[in-house]
Amino acid sequence: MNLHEYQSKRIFAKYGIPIPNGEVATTPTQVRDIAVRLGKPVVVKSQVLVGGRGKAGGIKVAQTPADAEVKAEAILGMNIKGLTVKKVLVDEAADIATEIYLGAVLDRGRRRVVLMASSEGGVEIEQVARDTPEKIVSVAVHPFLGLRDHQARNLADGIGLPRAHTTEFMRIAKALYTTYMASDASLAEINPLVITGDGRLVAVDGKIAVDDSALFRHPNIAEMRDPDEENAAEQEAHRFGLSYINLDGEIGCMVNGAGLAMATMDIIKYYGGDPANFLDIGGGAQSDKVAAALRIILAEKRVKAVLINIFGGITRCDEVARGILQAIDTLTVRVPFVVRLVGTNEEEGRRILAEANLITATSLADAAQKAVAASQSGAESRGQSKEQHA
Amino acid sequence: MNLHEYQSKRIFAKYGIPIPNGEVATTPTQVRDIAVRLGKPVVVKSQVLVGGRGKAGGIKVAQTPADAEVKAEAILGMNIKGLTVKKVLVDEAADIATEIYLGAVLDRGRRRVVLMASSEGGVEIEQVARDTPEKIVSVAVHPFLGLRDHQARNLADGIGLPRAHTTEFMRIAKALYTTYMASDASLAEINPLVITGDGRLVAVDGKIAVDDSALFRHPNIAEMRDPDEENAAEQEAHRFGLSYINLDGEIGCMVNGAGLAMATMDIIKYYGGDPANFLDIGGGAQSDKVAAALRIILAEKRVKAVLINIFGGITRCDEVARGILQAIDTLTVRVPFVVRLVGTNEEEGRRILAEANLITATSLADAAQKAVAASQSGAESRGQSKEQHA
Amino acid sequence: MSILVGKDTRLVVQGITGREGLFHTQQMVEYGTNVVAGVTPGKGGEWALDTIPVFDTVSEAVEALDANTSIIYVPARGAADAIIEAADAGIALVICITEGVPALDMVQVRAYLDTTNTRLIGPNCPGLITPGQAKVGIMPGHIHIPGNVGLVSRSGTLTYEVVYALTARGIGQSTAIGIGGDPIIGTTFLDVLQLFEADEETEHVVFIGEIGGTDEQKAAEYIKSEMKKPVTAFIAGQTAPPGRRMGHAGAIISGGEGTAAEKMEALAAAGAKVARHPDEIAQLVAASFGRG
Amino acid sequence: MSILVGKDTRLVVQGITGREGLFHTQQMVEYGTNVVAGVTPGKGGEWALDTIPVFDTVSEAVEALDANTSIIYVPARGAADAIIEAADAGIALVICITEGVPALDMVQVRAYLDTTNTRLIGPNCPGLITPGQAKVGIMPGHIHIPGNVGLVSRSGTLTYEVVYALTARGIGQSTAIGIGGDPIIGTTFLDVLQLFEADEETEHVVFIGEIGGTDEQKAAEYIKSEMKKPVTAFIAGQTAPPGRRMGHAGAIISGGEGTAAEKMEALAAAGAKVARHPDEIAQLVAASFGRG
Repeated sequence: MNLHEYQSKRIFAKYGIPIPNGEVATTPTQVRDIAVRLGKPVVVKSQVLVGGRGKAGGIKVAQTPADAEVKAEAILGMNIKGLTVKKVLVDEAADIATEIYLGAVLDRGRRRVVLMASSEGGVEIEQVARDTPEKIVSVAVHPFLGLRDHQARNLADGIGLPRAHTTEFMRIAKALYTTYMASDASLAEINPLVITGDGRLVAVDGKIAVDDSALFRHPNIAEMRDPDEENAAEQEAHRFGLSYINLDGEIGCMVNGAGLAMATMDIIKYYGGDPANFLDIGGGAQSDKVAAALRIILAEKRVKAVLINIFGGITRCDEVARGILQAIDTLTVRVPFVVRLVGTNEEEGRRILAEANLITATSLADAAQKAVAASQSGAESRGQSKEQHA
Repeated sequence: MNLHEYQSKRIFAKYGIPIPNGEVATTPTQVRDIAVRLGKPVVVKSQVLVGGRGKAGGIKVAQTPADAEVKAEAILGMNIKGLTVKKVLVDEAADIATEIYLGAVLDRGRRRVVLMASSEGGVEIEQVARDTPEKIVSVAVHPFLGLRDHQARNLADGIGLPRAHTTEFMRIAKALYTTYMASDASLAEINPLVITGDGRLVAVDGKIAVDDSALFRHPNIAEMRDPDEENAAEQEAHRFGLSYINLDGEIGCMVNGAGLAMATMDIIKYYGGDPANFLDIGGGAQSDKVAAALRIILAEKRVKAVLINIFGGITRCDEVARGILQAIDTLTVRVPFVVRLVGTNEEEGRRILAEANLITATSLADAAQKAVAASQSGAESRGQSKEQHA
Repeated sequence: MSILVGKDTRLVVQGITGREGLFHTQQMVEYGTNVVAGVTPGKGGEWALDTIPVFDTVSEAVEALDANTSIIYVPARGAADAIIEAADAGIALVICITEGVPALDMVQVRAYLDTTNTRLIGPNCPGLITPGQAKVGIMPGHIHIPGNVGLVSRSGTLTYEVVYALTARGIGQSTAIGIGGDPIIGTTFLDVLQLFEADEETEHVVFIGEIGGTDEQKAAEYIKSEMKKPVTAFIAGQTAPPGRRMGHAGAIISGGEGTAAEKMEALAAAGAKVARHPDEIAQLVAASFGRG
Repeated sequence: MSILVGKDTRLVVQGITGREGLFHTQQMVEYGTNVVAGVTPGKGGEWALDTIPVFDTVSEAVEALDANTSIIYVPARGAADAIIEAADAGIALVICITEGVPALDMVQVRAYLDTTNTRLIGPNCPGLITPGQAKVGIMPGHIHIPGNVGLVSRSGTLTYEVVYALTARGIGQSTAIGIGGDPIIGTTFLDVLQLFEADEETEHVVFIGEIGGTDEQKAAEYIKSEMKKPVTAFIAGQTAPPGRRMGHAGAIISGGEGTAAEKMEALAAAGAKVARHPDEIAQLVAASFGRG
C-alpha cells in the first residue's frame, strides 16, 4: 500500500525527521489561507500516487497567498497519469542548498533492509542506479542489531557529506530506519533530503509504501488508504479479496493461483491475444466470489471473451461452475466464455456447466487458442453469448 | 550489586509481576500502622542481604497489628550473619496453595540468559539442583528473539503446572525476562512464586542482582545501594575504585591485577600464612590510590604483616613506591611491610623505598615466605615496623 | 528418498486443530504421509482425527514421537513464531504453508534460522511431495506419479498444471516442491537445484520461476557452472506490467528489475531449455526423455 | 607466525585518539607491531603519532589500508558497538582491552559474532603477543622472548609474572594471550588450546585459569581427549571465598561451582601438570624442557 507524500511526511515527523511546515488542502481558498498562515513563499504539491508530478505540472512554487491560490486552481482537478488531483499539500518553500537521497528498502537478495544514500538527491534513485551507480552507497541492516552508528556514519562519509552535518544525518538515517521498521514498510525514502542555506536538514519530499501483509498490525495506516487511487474494478476486487489488476487487452481471465494466472496471460499472448486483466480468485473460492470476479471482468467494456482456467486443488470445480452460472444468470453477458476445469470435482463441474452451453477446453493451450479465436471472431459467432440470456 | 527483597519486588511490580501488598518500616510502630492499613494477617520480613533469614528468625507471621509490632521489635536490630536488621518489609500474608520457583540467570557456558522453573518453590534452587535436578526445567533465551511463548509454555508444562495457570505463568515469565533485561540483572528470581488458594499467582519473595558494569545506565538502581551492607573498609575501597574483599587472615595484601592478587593470596596460603584480604589496585594506580589501599588494609586490627606485590605494566613502580611512603608518613603503621616491585620503573621504585627500610623481595615465592615469617614473628622483630615511625 | 521428504519423514502438524490444518492432515494421512503428531497450544492431550496426538509445543512432540519435519498451518500473525518454535525444537525441515506473513517477520526468521540447522520451505507455498512416499503440503496428491523429474516452483496451481501434463505423458516425478511466492523465503531455487543435482533419483529438473527478484538469475549461474542434469524452465509473468504486484507478494517488477525476459535469457544462456508457455514444459521434458 | 598475530598483522586501533589508546599505540609501534590505522569517529583525516592515519570508521580503515586485526580501547559503554563495527568491516581478529563491558552487551555481541567469521579476544583482557613479531595489547613487551611455550590466561599481571619467570630461565614464548576475566568472552581456553595444538611453533602450553565458570573444565576435557602437547596449569583463587567477586567480573564461585579445587582436579586428571602456586609454573615448564 502506497502512502501519499503528506501521509509519509507526517509519519517521518512522528519519528523525528524534520519536514517543512505545511498543510493539506482540497480547495484554492484553503490553499490561500494556509499560505497566509505560513507567511512565506510556498510550494503547492498535488497529492496523487504517481511519479513525475513535477514534470506534469503538479508541483508549483508560489510567492504570495494570492499566487498560491492561483496555482492551486490550476493543480486541483488536474489529471495526472489517469488520476484526478483532489488534494494538495502546501509546504513552506525550502531554501535548498544541496539535495541528497536517503532511502530504506527490503533487499530480497541480501534478505535485509538496506539503507541507501546518494549525493544525487531529487532524482529517481533508479535513474541514479542506471546512470551513476557509484554515487549510491548502501548498508545492510542486521534485523537484530538495527542500524548502527558506524553504518550511518559510513553512509554520510560515502556520499561525501560535509562533517558539520554528519551527526544530524546519522540521527535522520536512524529515524528513517525506525520509521521503516515501525511501519512495516517495504519502502521509505526521503528524496530530496535537503540541506538548507542555513545548514538544516529537511525532508522536503518522501514516500512510504507499507507491506500489505502487515497492515493488520497498523490499523491507523490501513485507514490512510485512499480509495480514489484504485479504479472501481480494483476497489471491488479488493472488497471481495480477489487479486485483480486491470490491463489493456480484450480477453478477460479468471484463474486460481497467481502463478497460473500469470502463465494463463502468457499463453494468451503466445497465441496472439491480449489479456484484459490479471485475476487470481485464490484457493478454495466459493461461488459468490467467482460470480463477483466475473462481474468485475465483464464490467470492462473492451473484454471480448473470457477465459476461465481452474486447476482444482483446494478449489472445487463444482463451486466454480456454480459461480459461473450465478454470474451468467444475473449479468448481461455479451461475450463468449471459454472454460477449462481440471482437478477436484471436475466431472461435477463440467456437468453443471453442460447446460450453459459454454466453450470447453481440456488443455491450457487448447483453452487459450479458443479464447483468442472467440475474441477475434466477435461475440455473435458464439451461441453462448449473452444474446441468448438477455 | 544485590538488591533487597523489597527493592526487587518493587521492580518486579513495575514490569507487571504481581506482588503482595506491603510496605517497608524501620520501627515497630510503623509496622503496627502498616498492619492496620493492610487489615489482614501480615509477614514481617527482615531486609538484609543474606540467605537464610527465615531460619535465623528474621521472618515472622503476625495475626494482628499488635502482634506485628511485637514481632517487629524482635526482628529490628537483630544480627543476622553479621548484618544488623534496620528495615523490615511488612507484607500481606499470602494464602499459599502451591510454591513454585521461577528465575532468570546468565548461563556462562551457553552464553545466554536462561529461565529456570521448578515445582520445588520456597527452597534454594542450588539445593534443588543438587538433590532433585530433574525437577528443574530451563530454557535458554536467544538475545535477539527474547523469551518466546513456546519457551514459556515449555516451562509451564515442564513443571506440571495445571493448565488453568498457564497463561498467567507465561505472562509472569515474560515479565521476569523483561525485568532481567531492562535492569541489566545478573540474577532475577521469584522464590516462591505462589499459587494462592483463590488461584492467583503472586511473587511472595524474590531477589535481583544487577551487573555492576551496567549500573552506569541505571542510575535509579545504583541509588538503591545500601551502604550498610558493606563494612566500612569495603565502602572506602569502593569510593577509591579499589577492588577489596575482607577475609579472615593476618597478612594484608596489596596487588595490581585480580589474577595476580588471587595468586598472591594462594601463595601466602601455600607457605602457611592466611591472607587478610583480596585487594586489587587496578592498572595505572597513582600514589593516592596506593596510600588509600594501605590505609584500608591497616585499619584491620588482625593484620600482622603486609605483602605488596606489584608487577608494573601500566602501573609504574615509582608511583606505587610514592604511595607507600605517603601511607607510612600519615598512618600509625604497626606491622612489617614486605615489598616486591617488578616491571615498569622498578629501579626508581626501589630507590624511593630504599630509605624507608622495608623488607624487599625479588620473586613472589620469596616475598610470600618473608611475609608469612614476618606475620608470625611479630611486629617487633622488624626494624621497619611502625615503632620507628611513631 | 528423493529429496527432503519420503518414507523417513515423521511429520508434526502445527495448527492441526484449525480448519485448514485438520483438512490437510487428513489428506496427507490418506496419501500415506507419516503424520506422527500435531501441535496446538492449549490443546495438548487431545487427539486429532482420533489417531494423532496433539501437544502444546513442538518440543513435546519431538520428545514424545521423534518428529523430524513440521508443516505449519497457523494464521499469518503467528507463523514466524511457529517457525522459530519448530527450529528451537530441533526440527530439521519446516514447511510453512501460511500466506500473508509480513516480510519483516521473515527477515527476522531467516536471520535466526541462519544460526540453526533447520531448513525452511515457504512461507506462502504449497509444500512438497515425493510421489508414492510422502505428501507434505496442500497439492492434490493423485495427479503425481513416482519418477525421475524433480520439479521446483514458486507457485502452486501452476506446478499442479505442469505435473498433470507430465503425468499425462507417463513422466513421473522424484520430488515436486513449491518454494513460495514471497519476497523472503526459506529455501531458494538455488538450494533446491543443488539438492536435485545431488539426488540419485532425479534425472531431469523442471524449474518454474516468475517475475520479481533475482533468484532465478542466481539459479541460472549455478545451472551454467555446476549442473550436469538437464533443466527445463519456464518463467511466468511475461505479460506482467511493471510496478504491479501479481498476486504473490514477491511477484513484482520493480525498478525495471525482475522481468521475465531477463530471467528467460539468463536461463537459456545457462543451457536450460526455456518453454514459452506452460504447456510446452511437458513437451520439452518428454522430448528430452525421447518421448516427444 | 605462532598463533593469531605476527608479522602479517595489519592493526587498526579503535579509540586511537584517547589517552590510553594513544599511549599503547606508541608502545605497540615501538615494539614493532604494524599499526596501519586508527579510528575515532569524527576525527577522520587526522594523524596519530604523526604517522598513523585516523579514520571515522573501521571499514574506511580496512578499505584504505587492508587492516586485518583491530584492538579496542574505547570506553565500556561503546565497546560492544566497536566490536560489531569491526566485525561488519570484515576484521578477522578483534582484541577488546576495555574493562567493565556490561555482560548483556556481550551476550548480544557473541550471538552476533557467531554469524560472522570474526574472532574476538576479550573484553577485559591484556591482549596477546607473539614475541619479536607483534604485540597487540597492553603487556610490557620487553619481558617476552621468542620461543616455544604458548601461554593462555584469564588475567593480565599474573601472566606477566609467569612470562617473566619463564624468560628469566631462558624459556621463550610462541604466543602469550590473555583471554579476559569477564563471564562472557570471545575466545575461550578451549579455542586457544586448539590453536596451540595445531601450531608448529608451540611445543608446550601454559594454562592459567581462575575461579568461576566451567571453561577450565571444558579445556581439561580437550586436553585429555585431543591434546598431544604437554600442558602446565595453574588456577588462581584457591583461597577465594564463595559468592564474592574477586576483581574480575567472571571470577566468582557461585552455587558451589567454579572452585579452584575442582578445576585443578580436572586438569590433573586430564594429564596436565598442575602448579600449586604461580612460581612453580616456570619450574615445571623448565623441568619438562629438561632445564629444571
